[in-house]
Amino acid sequence: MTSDFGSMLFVFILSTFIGLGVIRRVSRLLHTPLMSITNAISAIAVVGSIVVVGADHPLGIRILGAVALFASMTNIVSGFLITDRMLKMFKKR
Amino acid sequence: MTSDFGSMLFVFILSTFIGLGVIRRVSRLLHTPLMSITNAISAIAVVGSIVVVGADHPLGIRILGAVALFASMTNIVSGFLITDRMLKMFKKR
Amino acid sequence: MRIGVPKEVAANERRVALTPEVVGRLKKGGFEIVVERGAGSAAFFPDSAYTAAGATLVDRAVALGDVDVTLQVQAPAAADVARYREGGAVVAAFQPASDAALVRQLAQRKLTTFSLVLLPRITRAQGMDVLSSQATVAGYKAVLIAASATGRLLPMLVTAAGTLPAARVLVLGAGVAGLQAIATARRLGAIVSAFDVRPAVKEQVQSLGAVFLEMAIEEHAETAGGYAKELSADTHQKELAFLAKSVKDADIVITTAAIPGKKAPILITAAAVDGMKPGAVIVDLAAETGGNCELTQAGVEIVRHGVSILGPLNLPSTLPFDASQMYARNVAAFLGHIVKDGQLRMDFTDQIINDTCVTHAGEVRKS
Amino acid sequence: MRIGVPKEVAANERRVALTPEVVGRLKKGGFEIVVERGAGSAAFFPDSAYTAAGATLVDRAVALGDVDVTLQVQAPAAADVARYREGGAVVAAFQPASDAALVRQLAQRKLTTFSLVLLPRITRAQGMDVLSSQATVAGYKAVLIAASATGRLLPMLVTAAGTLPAARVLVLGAGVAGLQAIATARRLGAIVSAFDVRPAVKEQVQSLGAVFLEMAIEEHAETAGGYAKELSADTHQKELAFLAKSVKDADIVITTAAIPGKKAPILITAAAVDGMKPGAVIVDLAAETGGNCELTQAGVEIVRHGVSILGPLNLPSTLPFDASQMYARNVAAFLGHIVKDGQLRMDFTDQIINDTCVTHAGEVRKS
Amino acid sequence: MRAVSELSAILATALFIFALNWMNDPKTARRGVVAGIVGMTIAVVATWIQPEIIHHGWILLAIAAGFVVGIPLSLVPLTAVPQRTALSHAFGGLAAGLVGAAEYFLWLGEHGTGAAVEMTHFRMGALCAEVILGFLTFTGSLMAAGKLQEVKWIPQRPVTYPGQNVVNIGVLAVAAGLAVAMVLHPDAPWARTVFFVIAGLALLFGILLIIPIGGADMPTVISILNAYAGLSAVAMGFVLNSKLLVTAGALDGSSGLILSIIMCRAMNRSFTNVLFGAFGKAQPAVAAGEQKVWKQETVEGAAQLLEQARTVVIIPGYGMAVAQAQHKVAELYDALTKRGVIVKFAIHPVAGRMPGHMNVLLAEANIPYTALVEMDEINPEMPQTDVALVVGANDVVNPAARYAKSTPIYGMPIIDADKAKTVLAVKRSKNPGFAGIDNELYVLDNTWMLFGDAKAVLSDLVKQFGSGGIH
Amino acid sequence: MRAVSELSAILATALFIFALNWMNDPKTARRGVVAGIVGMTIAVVATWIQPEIIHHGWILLAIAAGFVVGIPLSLVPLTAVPQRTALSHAFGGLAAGLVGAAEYFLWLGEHGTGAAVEMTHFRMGALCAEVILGFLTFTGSLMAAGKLQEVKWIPQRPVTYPGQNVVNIGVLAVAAGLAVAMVLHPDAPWARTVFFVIAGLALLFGILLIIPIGGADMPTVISILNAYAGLSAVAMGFVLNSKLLVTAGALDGSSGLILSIIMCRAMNRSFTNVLFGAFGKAQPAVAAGEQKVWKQETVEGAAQLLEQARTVVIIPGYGMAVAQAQHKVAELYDALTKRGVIVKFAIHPVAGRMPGHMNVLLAEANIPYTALVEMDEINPEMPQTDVALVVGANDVVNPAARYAKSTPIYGMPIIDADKAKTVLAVKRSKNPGFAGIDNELYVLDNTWMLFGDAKAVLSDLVKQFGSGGIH
Ligand SMILES: NC(=O)c1ccc[n+]([C@@H]2O[C@H](COP(=O)([O-])OP(=O)(O)OC[C@H]3O[C@@H](n4cnc5c(N)ncnc54)[C@H](OP(=O)(O)O)[C@@H]3O)[C@@H](O)[C@H]2O)c1
Ligand SMILES: NC(=O)c1ccc[n+]([C@@H]2O[C@H](COP(=O)([O-])OP(=O)(O)OC[C@H]3O[C@@H](n4cnc5c(N)ncnc54)[C@H](OP(=O)(O)O)[C@@H]3O)[C@@H](O)[C@H]2O)c1
Ligand SMILES: NC(=O)c1ccc[n+]([C@@H]2O[C@H](COP(=O)([O-])OP(=O)(O)OC[C@H]3O[C@@H](n4cnc5c(N)ncnc54)[C@H](O)[C@@H]3O)[C@@H](O)[C@H]2O)c1
Ligand SMILES: NC(=O)c1ccc[n+]([C@@H]2O[C@H](COP(=O)([O-])OP(=O)(O)OC[C@H]3O[C@@H](n4cnc5c(N)ncnc54)[C@H](O)[C@@H]3O)[C@@H](O)[C@H]2O)c1
Repeated sequence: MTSDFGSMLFVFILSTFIGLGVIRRVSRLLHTPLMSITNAISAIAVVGSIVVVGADHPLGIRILGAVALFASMTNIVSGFLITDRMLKMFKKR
Repeated sequence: MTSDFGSMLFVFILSTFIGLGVIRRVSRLLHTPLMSITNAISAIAVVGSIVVVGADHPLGIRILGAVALFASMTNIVSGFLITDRMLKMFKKR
Repeated sequence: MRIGVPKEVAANERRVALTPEVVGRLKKGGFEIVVERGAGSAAFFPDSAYTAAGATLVDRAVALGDVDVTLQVQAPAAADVARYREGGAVVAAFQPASDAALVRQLAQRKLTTFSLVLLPRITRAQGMDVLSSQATVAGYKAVLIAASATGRLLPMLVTAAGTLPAARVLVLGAGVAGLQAIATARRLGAIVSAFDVRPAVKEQVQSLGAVFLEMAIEEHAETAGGYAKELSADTHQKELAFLAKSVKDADIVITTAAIPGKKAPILITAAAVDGMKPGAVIVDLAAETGGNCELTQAGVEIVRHGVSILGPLNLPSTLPFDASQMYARNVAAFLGHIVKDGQLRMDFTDQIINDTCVTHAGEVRKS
Repeated sequence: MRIGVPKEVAANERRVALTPEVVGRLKKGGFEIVVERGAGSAAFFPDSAYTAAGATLVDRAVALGDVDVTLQVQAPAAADVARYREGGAVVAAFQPASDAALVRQLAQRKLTTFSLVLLPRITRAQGMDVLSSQATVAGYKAVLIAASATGRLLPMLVTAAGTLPAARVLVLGAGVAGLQAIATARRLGAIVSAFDVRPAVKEQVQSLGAVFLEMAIEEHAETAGGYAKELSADTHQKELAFLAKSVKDADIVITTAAIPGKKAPILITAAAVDGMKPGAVIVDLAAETGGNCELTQAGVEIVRHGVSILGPLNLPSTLPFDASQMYARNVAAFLGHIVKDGQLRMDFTDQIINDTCVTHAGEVRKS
Repeated sequence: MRAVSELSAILATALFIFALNWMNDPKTARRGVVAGIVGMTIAVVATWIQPEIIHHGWILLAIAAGFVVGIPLSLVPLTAVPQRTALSHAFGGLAAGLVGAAEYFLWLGEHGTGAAVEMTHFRMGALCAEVILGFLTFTGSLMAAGKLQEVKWIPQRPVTYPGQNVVNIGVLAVAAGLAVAMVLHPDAPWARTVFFVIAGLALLFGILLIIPIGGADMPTVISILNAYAGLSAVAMGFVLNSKLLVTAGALDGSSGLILSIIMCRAMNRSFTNVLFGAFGKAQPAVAAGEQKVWKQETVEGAAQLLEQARTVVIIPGYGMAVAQAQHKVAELYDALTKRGVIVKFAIHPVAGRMPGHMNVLLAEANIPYTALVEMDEINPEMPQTDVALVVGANDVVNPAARYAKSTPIYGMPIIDADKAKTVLAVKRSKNPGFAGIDNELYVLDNTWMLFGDAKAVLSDLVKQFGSGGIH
Repeated sequence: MRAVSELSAILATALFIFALNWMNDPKTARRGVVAGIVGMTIAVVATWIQPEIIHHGWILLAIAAGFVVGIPLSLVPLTAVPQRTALSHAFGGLAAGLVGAAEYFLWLGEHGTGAAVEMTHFRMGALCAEVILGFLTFTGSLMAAGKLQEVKWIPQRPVTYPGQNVVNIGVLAVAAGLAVAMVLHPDAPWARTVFFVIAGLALLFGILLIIPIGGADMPTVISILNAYAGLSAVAMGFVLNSKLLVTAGALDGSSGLILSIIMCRAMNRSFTNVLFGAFGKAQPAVAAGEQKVWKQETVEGAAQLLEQARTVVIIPGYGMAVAQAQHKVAELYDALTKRGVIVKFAIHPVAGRMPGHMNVLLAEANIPYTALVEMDEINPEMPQTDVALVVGANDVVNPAARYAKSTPIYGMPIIDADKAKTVLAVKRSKNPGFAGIDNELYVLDNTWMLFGDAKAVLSDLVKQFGSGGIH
């Protein structure tokens, strides 16, 4: 377990660095779209929800999961769509 | 094991991304120093060598390890030192 | 309301008080305009242009005598006074102080005369400020004169026949004319430096990319109104000494120092001129008011071992087309200010009217 | 070797063949230099400067008669020919073609005369090219003349008295003088366009930030040497028509069109002038060679309803100081080329010597 | 199967990272979106096909519902985008919270039956973090959305009261404390209740957090909530031991954090202030929303405004001359026109200190005459102008000239900079101009100041276009 | 203990990443070095203190030896730095290779005694990769170092022979093939021998790889070897199952790779060509080393050169005028002088097409007269000039004028641009100038071309200074 916890922490740290690096370089023009796409990505919680709702768990749990799944799904869909919409509006150069 | 292999791969990918990101942004002025410092860092093989030489292994193995350790140590020392030397030579602004 | 524009009769005055373009604008403003035949020709505005703009061509008598307001550049000629309609109005640009007799005549004729040189330099009046507009022309022309008079090219040129260094231009007095001179000389590629007693000017000179010559002046040489004061005797001495040094390596000196209503201050003594390079040129814009150089003689060029000193008069008139354009717009703006629904409004509480009105209802208000 | 510098005697020639600075350089080069008293004064080079530079002041007789080479600007005056040392050498800048009689005299006197206007325009000779150096001065001065003659300011000015649009300057013929004129007019803030028959010129005009007027010219108007050819009659007609249109909205036209050794081409007909704005100005640099404008009269200003046409002569002489500087350096360079260890090297295989030598050993080589 | 999920996880992660990288550049940005979608799909599918997943109907249903709600949400007018984003943060938080709760109860349930996944302290800690972050993000984002949407029963203006900090911190502290307790005794009899309490406190804290924050700061706060959402995902990852969750969450969390910091800098607000709501002293920027004060813009911000503008009018004054900034102005002119922005110069008759002062300088800098427009011609165009850039001009753009009889400039026609949609003004200080009177233009709602020497400011501005930053 | 190493690993990794990040900026670069050192120390100590480590004497000895050799190595003259770097790559490779071998034999040894760490296919694969990469890096780097140091018995110039590619690839392929075999049957009786063969082939390949590469490409190759060294570390990491090794290795590998690519672009060489040595057709840039051809520089490279220079002389010509690049030139002048570089303009008497052509333009761009220097004054200074920047000048800097009697420009004094330490020349094409003759200046060893319209090139150049890239 510890080992696993370790690698988890490792992964966490590394991803954080990547996240920081990426943003530092982004044009201010793109901040809003960026926020909405990261927001969509953070909806990765969907994975968790699927497990909860899909596995053979007591009903209550599954309902919680379903709601969660629904919520994150909304995020994903609207998040990506709106990002794309914003980007469409950039001047073509 | 697989899980472990997985997280290893994970770590590898992530670090690669970081490596790429870091360099992309570096001023061309710093390429040479950068090369020598990454070179020094890659001498992290030292960790491996220590295990090989230090643990209770047959003599032959340990000798191999000792040579390895010596080699990487040289790297570390000269690598860092020379990097610093180069940097010292930058114009003060 | 009927406006008359006579032909200027003063010697080498080529400007005209209204240009066809402005005539057109005034017409729209409801004025009726009569112009003396040939009034604009010296400034390249043919009569045809005036008629096209809606003016009627008339004889001098009409332009002076049969109108409500006569617009002109120079003061009325003494000979003409009698030809103006009694009680009529005249707008011109002249120093009442310089010809008291004339002013009295004008008063006797019950003329309401305005002189635009008396305009207060307030923001509201900027649109009517003939001194500024004409000084702009003068400052520009002064540089052309100097450039033609000097033996050198102003810009630096690196050529197969060797390198010609840029000429050094020194501008004394950086008011409207001075600043314009600085800008023009810089345009031609000269190395320009300037001097003035008003501290505010330093920044303005630098704002044109020129160098401001620093001289420690103890006293405060600026009036509340932002004009220059006369300097105390010893500060003036200091200034003379300072400038005598400064003019030494100048190829061109353009002087525009003036103190409103006063004789122009002397900035360059004969001795200082002796110190200058042969081939150097002094263009003294203050010639009219006595000149900034001791040796200046208004209207003529004098040469003192190799240094030529010019005191040109009425420079704006030498660029009559544009000078008239600006003058006309100034006058029109002034007209718009003093005329209210078809009537002159002689409201002397109004600073502009009060300051500019020289004679009214038979009395002399300024002299 | 002994060099003589006489005072120029030609009417309104203010230049001098050597300046003190160049005298100094030649001294170092081992030459001995004698200068006629007052030779440089008209160009603001006092005698004192020459002596300081190491020259000896002498009488005209000596400067002409008692030297190996006489350096001057204008051709020897007929009256002077006899005063030159027989077999001596003279370097000047004149068109032999324009005075065959004089050239014969020079030959009879066994003088070796070089005319720098005959220099081939090859890279090696750029340092001696008086045509270029003097045309540079002319092009610059032409703009000053035009700017003074027009009724307008060249730059655009937005002022309280309205906006003065920038003046439109058209330069015809963009050789050395033309390009310099373009540059100078641009400096003063004018809107400049130019035209020339040589296609290569387009890029050069644009390289000065000016607009090149396009006219489809079928024939190839450029010689191998990069000079302009005379145009065929009908192309010339086309050009005239084209330019008649172009000059319409110009405030200033500066013409410098020339074809080496030929009469200057007519570019502006009297009719075209009629089409121009009153107040417009034409400065015709080609006046000496007949003028680019039909109405041009060399040396005088004529006004054709509002349009004034100037044909100034010898402009370089009006900026004598710098013009002399450049001329002197050109001459010195030339001297350096023709003199080898104290002797003239009359090596006619050398293009420069061959092209410039007008008379030698009693015979006329160019006329 | 295990391997599949491992690999898919790696794949998805890589795709997410590419997505973010591509977002760096408008040219590749949309590719970024695609990458994101693909990554997400892979993640979903890979999880879905795991053997233990059996209730496919449920999943389908939930996903369908997600689409039904999500699509309209993505079509809101752009003005409503902030609310939209806030709302979806709320969803994100909710999801995290719920899953956390579910996990906990699962564990409780199976706990008796030893079938439970072992619950280490670390894990329990992560779980609590997940729940707290999730729920506070949920309510917090809802509040934010509400405020932005100006829902009536939510106070728009920041609500502050004495001791607010104490209360807020208190609530958070209690929640944290309880969490610790649970971590130590995950299976204590009281644990279940405590869990609810924690959740409740988190929800409450979310509300308290937003109440004191003013409209001006909302964008920043939203991006912070974004970060929170990300962190909760990370926590979930630790709980479910899913690297994918951790990575994606971390990416979101860290980028969200930086983003908020950048935003704060841009609006020069203290990050900590925003982070902890209205803690500490009153907040300038918030005030800015209400009464008239000098608002500052960063060069980055200004560059952004300018390059997104369709028409820009540059109004030079004496300040440009003093700074000798004409060449920098010209550079800016080039940079903008190159980007297809229409740039004009509005020259006031008395701008500067001599007639034609601006002309001399702009001609020197080679600005084409055709780009210079007189006051009378430009004024009618000002209302359609996106950005008016005032470079060291003051009196000539002072609206007081229109009505303030008392002032010396009364009656002088001015350039109607104030009519432009946005005004950027460059000057060194708050000092008046030649006429010595204050200029309300600088404190209008649509005006932003760029303080500093015109030459310096403009060259910074130009650099913005040079640098890779903006394309 | 386990935890300690876990945490220390994370810590070290973080430090390494910071180190690299800080290397982005000369200001923070040295801090980066410190971070690197600390990280390394932590890593070493953390491993050292593990209980299984017992032979401390040995370690001490080896480390001491490392210092003894390392310090002198770090004091080589800067000219020798490339060799130095190559050499240390060799060491790195060696270390990796040896450890790999050790691991393998350990496993073999313990294999009988089941005490062995289980050897998965994956692991064995990694091990082989480690050994191959390690050893080829070793010999390859040695070769490179040798070539650079111009050791006599190593041919400096690229050695190529027909079928080279086949041979090289062959060797590599065989090694790879054997590796696969071993992965499938780690404990086959022949495995031990095969292992040696693989190692041998790797060593051989390293040599073959470098033989065909010319001096010009060495820097690139070195940085590729650097990447290889990193990858071998990664492989080791997989074998020893140490995340630290993997991360550090990956950082090194990836950055090394990018670095090489960037370098290739800078010298416009095909990356793949370099990567696989002389494979495929002959290589332009290599030739560049030997005979005279046009070498191109990137704007980044140029910017770098300029900003590191102490003195820069700009030589404008007709091209600057045609491009109307004077204002961009002025910007560059500002940017450089602001950075403390001494910049002068060398004006040739006949530069351009009319007397004073350059003066008109430079005056318009407000270059101070004091910065303009005449030919006769500047020429004596040229040999001490670090960079001569030729902007659209040709004939006036054509050395042919000195000796080529046949050419029209013979005898014309020129600006001795060719005497400067480095020459950067801006022009659009390889066309001659006014006089229509070729100009050898452009193909001198110390000359680098920047092809393109002067205005465009210079504004790109100026951007380099604007952008964060260079400080
Ligand atoms: N044009 C003429 O002929 C003429 C003649 C005489 C008087 N005037 C008067 O001058 C005024 C002209 O109006 P204006 O708007 O052009 O000028 P202004 O009203 O004097 O305003 C200039 C502004 O520029 C700012 N500034 C000064 N130096 C600066 C620098 N280095 N960098 C950035 N900003 C700088 C100043 O603010 P900070 O100090 O805060 O930087 C000031 O607010 C009018 O009142 C006009 O009546 C004009
Ligand atoms: N100064 C005078 O009075 C005068 C008068 C007449 C003749 N000349 C002659 O003109 C020559 C002057 O020498 P120079 O070196 O100044 O000019 P040059 O020898 O003509 O060379 C100009 C160079 O600039 C390049 N170029 C042209 N347009 C460009 C653009 N837009 N961007 C970048 N590069 C551009 C051209 O190469 P690409 O085409 O490849 O771009 C050309 O090699 C001398 O031979 C001189 O004798 C001078
Ligand atoms: N010759 C012409 O055709 C013509 C045309 C217009 C103006 N002018 C003359 O040009 C001059 C300037 O006109 P303006 O409109 O610029 O006036 P202005 O008042 O704007 O400028 C005069 C400047 O002189 C400065 N000054 C005063 N005393 C000084 C001293 N002792 N030393 C240095 N500077 C001093 C003042 O500070 C002021 O800046 C006036 O004399 C005016 O009559 C001549
Ligand atoms: N007035 C003076 O004091 C003075 C001084 C120097 C030169 N100049 C005269 O100035 C003129 C130009 O001198 P330059 O050195 O520049 O000569 P140049 O040969 O360099 O330039 C003459 C230009 O005219 C162009 N041209 C020829 N025919 C043309 C036509 N039909 N249409 C348009 N362009 C045509 C040629 O292409 C060439 O570019 C010459 O006439 C010269 O005598 C006068």
